[in-house]
Amino acid sequence: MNFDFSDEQKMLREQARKFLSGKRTTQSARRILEGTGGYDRELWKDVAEMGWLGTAIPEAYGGLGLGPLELCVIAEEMGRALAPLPFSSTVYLFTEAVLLAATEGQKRKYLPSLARGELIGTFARVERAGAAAPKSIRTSFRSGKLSGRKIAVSDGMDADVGVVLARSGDEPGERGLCLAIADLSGAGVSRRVEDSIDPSRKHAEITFDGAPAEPLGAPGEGWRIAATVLDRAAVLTAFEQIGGADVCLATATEYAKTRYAFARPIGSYQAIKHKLADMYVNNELARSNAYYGAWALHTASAELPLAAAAARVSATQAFDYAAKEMIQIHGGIGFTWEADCHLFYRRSRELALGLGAQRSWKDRVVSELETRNTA
Amino acid sequence: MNFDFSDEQKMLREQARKFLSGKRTTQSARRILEGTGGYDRELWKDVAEMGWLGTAIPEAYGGLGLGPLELCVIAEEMGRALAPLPFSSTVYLFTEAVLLAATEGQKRKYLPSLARGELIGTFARVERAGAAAPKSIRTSFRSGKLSGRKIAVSDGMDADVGVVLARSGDEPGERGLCLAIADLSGAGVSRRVEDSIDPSRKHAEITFDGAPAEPLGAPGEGWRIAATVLDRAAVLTAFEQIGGADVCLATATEYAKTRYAFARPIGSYQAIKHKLADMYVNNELARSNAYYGAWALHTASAELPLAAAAARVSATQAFDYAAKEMIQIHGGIGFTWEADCHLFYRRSRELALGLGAQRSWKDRVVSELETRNTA
Amino acid sequence: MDFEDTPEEAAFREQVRQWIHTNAPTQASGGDVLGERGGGEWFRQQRAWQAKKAEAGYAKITWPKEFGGLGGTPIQQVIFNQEEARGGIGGNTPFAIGLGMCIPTLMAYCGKEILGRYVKPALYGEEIWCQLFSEPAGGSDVAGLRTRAERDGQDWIVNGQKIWTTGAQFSDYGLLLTRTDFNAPKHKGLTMFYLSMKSAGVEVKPIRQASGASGFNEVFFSDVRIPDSQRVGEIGQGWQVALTTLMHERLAVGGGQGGGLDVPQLLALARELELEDGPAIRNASVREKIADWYVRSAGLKYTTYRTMTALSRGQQPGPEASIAKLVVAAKLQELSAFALELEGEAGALKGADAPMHGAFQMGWMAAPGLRIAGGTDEILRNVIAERVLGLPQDVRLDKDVPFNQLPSGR
Amino acid sequence: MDFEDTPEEAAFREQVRQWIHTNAPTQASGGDVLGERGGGEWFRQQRAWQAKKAEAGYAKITWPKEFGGLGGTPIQQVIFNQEEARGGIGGNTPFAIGLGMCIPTLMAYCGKEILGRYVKPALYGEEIWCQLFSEPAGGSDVAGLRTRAERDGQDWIVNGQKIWTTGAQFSDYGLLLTRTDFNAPKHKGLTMFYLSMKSAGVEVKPIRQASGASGFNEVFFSDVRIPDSQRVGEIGQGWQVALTTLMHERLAVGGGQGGGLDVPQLLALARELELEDGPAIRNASVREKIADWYVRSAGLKYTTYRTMTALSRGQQPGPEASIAKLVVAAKLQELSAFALELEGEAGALKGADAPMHGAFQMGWMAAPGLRIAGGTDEILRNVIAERVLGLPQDVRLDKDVPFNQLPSGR
Repeated sequence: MNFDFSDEQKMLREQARKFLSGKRTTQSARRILEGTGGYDRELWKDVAEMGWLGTAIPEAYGGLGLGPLELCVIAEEMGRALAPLPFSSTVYLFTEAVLLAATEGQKRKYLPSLARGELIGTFARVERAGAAAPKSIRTSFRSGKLSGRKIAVSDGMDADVGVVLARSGDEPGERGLCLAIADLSGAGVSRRVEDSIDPSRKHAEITFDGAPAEPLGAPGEGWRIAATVLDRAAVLTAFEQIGGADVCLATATEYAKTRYAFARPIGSYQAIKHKLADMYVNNELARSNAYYGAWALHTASAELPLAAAAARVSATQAFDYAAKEMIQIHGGIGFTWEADCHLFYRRSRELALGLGAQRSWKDRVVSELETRNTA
Repeated sequence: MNFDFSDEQKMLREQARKFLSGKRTTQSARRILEGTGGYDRELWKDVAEMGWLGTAIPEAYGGLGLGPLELCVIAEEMGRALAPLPFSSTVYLFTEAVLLAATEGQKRKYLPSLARGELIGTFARVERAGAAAPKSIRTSFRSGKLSGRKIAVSDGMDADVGVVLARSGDEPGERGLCLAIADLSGAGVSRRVEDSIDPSRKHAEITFDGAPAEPLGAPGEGWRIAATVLDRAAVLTAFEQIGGADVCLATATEYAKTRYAFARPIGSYQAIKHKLADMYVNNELARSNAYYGAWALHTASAELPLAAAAARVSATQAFDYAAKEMIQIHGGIGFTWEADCHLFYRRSRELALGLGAQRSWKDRVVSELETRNTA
Repeated sequence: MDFEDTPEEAAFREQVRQWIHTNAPTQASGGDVLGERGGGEWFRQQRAWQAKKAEAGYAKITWPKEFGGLGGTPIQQVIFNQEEARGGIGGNTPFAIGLGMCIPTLMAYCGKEILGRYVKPALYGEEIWCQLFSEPAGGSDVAGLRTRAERDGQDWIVNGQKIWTTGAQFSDYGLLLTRTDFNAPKHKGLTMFYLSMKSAGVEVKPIRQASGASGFNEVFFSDVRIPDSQRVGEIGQGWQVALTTLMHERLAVGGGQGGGLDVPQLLALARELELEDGPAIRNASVREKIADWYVRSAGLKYTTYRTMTALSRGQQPGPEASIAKLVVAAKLQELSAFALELEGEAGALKGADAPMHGAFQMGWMAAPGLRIAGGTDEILRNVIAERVLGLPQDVRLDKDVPFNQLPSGR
Repeated sequence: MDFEDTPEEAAFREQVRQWIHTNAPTQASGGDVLGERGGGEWFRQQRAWQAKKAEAGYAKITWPKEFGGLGGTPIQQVIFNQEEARGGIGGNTPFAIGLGMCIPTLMAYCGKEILGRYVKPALYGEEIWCQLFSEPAGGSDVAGLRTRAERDGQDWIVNGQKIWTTGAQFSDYGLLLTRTDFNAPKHKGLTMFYLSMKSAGVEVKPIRQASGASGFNEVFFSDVRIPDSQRVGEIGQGWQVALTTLMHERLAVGGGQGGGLDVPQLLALARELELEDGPAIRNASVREKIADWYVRSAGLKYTTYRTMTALSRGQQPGPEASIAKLVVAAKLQELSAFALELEGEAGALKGADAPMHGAFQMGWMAAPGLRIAGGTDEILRNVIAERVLGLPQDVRLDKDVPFNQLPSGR
């Protein structure tokens, strides 16, 4: 039994943690939240130099040639740091999509610049509120041109390139869907920053009006590839969520030890103590589920869809609870703008929604259990 | 604003409470639970003498000619007392069905004996596990004869007469359903006691094999009448549930004040204290919803379906929580056979299931809200 | 059992309705959805309406006539509030704290001269009061305050800091709880004063909340001089005086919290949105949650009716306000988080970019504050358990020890 | 990251698997679903298998060889248990308390002579031990016990009552915690003994639980005479000795609790039942709940894998057992109550009259006990908060006061 990260991977974690904590990333996230810039450009350069953007990119394409486990380790630290970077959009979504479905030519075109941090990517899928079901996709991709409108695109203002889910055929439902890569600063593309609950990560509405784009993967395969990209991103995001949830737990615990009410530390009251115990339990369960997701990524297991859905649901629940109860434990001071609590509260919800709501992922858990005929 | 019971109704409550507490009904419920008898025959006689069985039966038919509000008051006390009587089956179900749908002749035939306690009634609806939807009803009623099998009939072993939901026509769904009154000790009826989670109230499987029966209400109206009977019973049962939940709260509170751990009353620990506060909040919300149900019964309001569903859901949640956490607060001693806690735990679930599961009632709440176009 | 007024109540309601119809401002402007107040124009309207009410005796119906009230009953006050709300006016006024808490405290402890000076201007909305009790180190432990008042001849010199002061930025006067004896046990070294908020050395700074709203303030005191004649109650009796103030806080009955975001809005959203398998309103899980929240909302609504019935019968209100705050705050947080889930990826947007103009996003951002302000969930559960159920207090280490020897973690 | 054994572990597993294959009883009979034990035949089988394991050194793999163990590692013990379980044997044995808690305590405090007498019979399943700590007045507060041991020459005379004693009815010996000094502070007046359960004055009465099961006993002591030579540890040091015992209780790793009632069974039920709108398994609300419980179960399962990895690397196990009990008990109660709801009116039936032979009804009746026995939900949360997160203890009023002056509510 070896259900843990290796010593090398743990060293990478230590290194990442030390590096990021030296960068005061929470303050930088706050600056982005309050300002108009989309991400911390200095930090992006540093992260590129560390090679993290190419963690899972093969050496042949300029990456580190490490695996998804190393990326999980870094994701957790990104989550702890609330790093205001287009990391997940670029690495978990765009890069993963290219690795999964691109032609050799496309890989050579995109991967090296992605690894060097010269190219920021994203994934534009959603067109309306509600479930992002195949029938909701109306953006068309015909004769090499994209037309349509995407909303809630993470890091959509800063991305140079985007994978776009679009309709290329007349077939209804998912069989008419494809993916395309578009130059987001090119002709026929206009974008607008959207107001969001977590402005430390900017969202954009992107309108395509006959924008040139190249296909990614075969026509009709768009939904299937997107689902796999989302599964992979769900595991990586789960590690981000756990990183965030762990910071909430540690911060709230520390506060509960040092804040006094009625001449006792508030952490000696069961209402606070049991809340923190529940937080710990949630985080541990989420971590274990995420580890299983990491294993499924690492081994390219057929268990991935179930493992990813379980990891996502578990991590979302853990970060949700930890972020909201961290504020509660801090009391009034925790609900001020100056306290960092709300940065985590906002981020917890942003991560919970970014890859689709829990409801959809829970349904996926049960669908997967059904196919396994568990009983 | 006069949203409370009247002084007379409160006096009736006091009287009922005093009377029932003198009868040591919990001990009697325990005897029934452990034995084979179906109900406390002495107590039944007493209750009949008090006139309670005819509370809502007009004086012309030998009842007290009071209203549903007085019945709510008595129901609450029955719930407090865990009274091991076929009260709800006879009064909330059978009598209400007769009052609602019977011919004048039927009323004269049944109501006086019901009021005197000479006739025990029940309502046989369910035929399978799962939802008791119209399509699940296969018992047939043709040419005055019933054939089919009913399960989970409360007080079904002791009832003299039963209203039976059956299929009289070939029309599918609810339009083919009717009600019939059958003599349960008559020809063509066999019955068998079923094992149940709350044997202080016995359940029966009843098999009809060409048993003679008389129609109650028009053919095709069975489902509609049954739904109204269930709505009315839901309000009355909500009062029973609140009675039970209040006893759980009071018992657990008293225990928490007198039981010491680590040299302090356990009620001084927030884990216990906050559990009891939550119990109190649940009970108060349930009580307020039940009052609204009582008002809807009393005024024959078109709000009854919504009020009944809300009262039932709220009361079920309150009693569920109170009964299970009463055991938890008592610790080990609360989980012994000798402690009364499990009588309430069992009864809470029996009442929660007897008129159909919460899920169905919640769905009803939303359906009713939809028809009101609330927004 | 009915929802009707008694004949007396009906007559009063009719009288009030007539009066409001005749006197109400033509265009009423409320605060915004989640309790923030508007600007100068809003203030002018509030003051004008308040003066009219005071003139007619309706500004504080339960006060005796000598103080400008009607000598009426609590249920009459409720009826007036209902009729005001029906007219789209009233609600969250800038005078609520002064009239609800500060002035009643003065009435209990001060002489005629002081009352003659302060009651009427407050009643007419000419002078606004705030309550200066909470401190950074205190939180739920209000009596743990450290703002120091030292005697200097006929004056007191005050130094320290208050926090979470509603309305301090536009208040004329404040009711100020200070510590005058650091060697006495915690509850015995406190003394109450009132002071002008324009006094030298008083500085008000708005607190920006996590949601971006600024409903509260910090107030700093640097060598602020208060004459002993502005002391309220005896020296060292400040806690008893404060309890009078806080008792009046409990008398608020009924709703309005949660920014009006509740089941009807969620139903509307669920009708609008499509999920994988059809309209959200048809989804069994969505329906179950709507029903759960509906029965809690309905339970609160009918609890308010029960309270009003008790008032109508001349009884005291119970712990309904604590129940309502506890339930409403948790419901707002759960319900709005769920609405965001229904909206899917677009749930992360807000304002005009989100469905229903971001109402649920605003609710979700406001909810953590609602779970804390005016008594945390935990304190409210303590209150219910101890005051209603009679459960014993937690172990208190801070009762008989000199304040300056208490452990404080700093 | 993988789920494979190390080469050493694989070799050990192969060796164990061979041995079990050769030696296992042909027909194994487990206890019934929710932890009740079978009758005499079951006992004989358990004893025979225990003796075989002891002979081969597998009865206690981590014990040193001198005590009949293998001097092996915790992960080897886990591997053995897994292979036993795979063979459908092992699990909840009548020897677990003696070998897991009582004998290790003797090993820590007693001399060679005593160990020579008791260890081997216990290891071979010839003598069964029980643990006599809990008392009616104690509950979660184990050290609040009142069973009195008074010195009488070379003996002690014991009077009092124990409760919740697992296996007392078939035990040969018991480890008994008593109070020998009522004037000392609570934790300082205790003394530990062992005694024969056949001693005069010992009476065992089964406790019938609310579910109808009888897994526990009350044990009454009336002038029971115990020689001082059977004292374990010093006079007044009983609490330290007891902590040794209780520490060993924590070492159990992994599952089996909850009677095997979990998501797969609920899935099976949901496939079988029809709701208003079709099969239950297609209902969104049912699916949501199944998913919620699945991620908790899966989280526990993979937490166990992480623990085994830690053991495999020679690390100590953490608080996983507390987490597992807390999660499993709550899940069993919620999941089984929900299953009953799915079954509708028929959910009130049980046994053969209910779907799936009443499995969910049994689970629902057993769940409250699971939330209490072996540490209540509340105590487990305290343990996690204090031992893992390092939060301060609650205020303790019972530390330095003579036991007979402590408030006790009676």
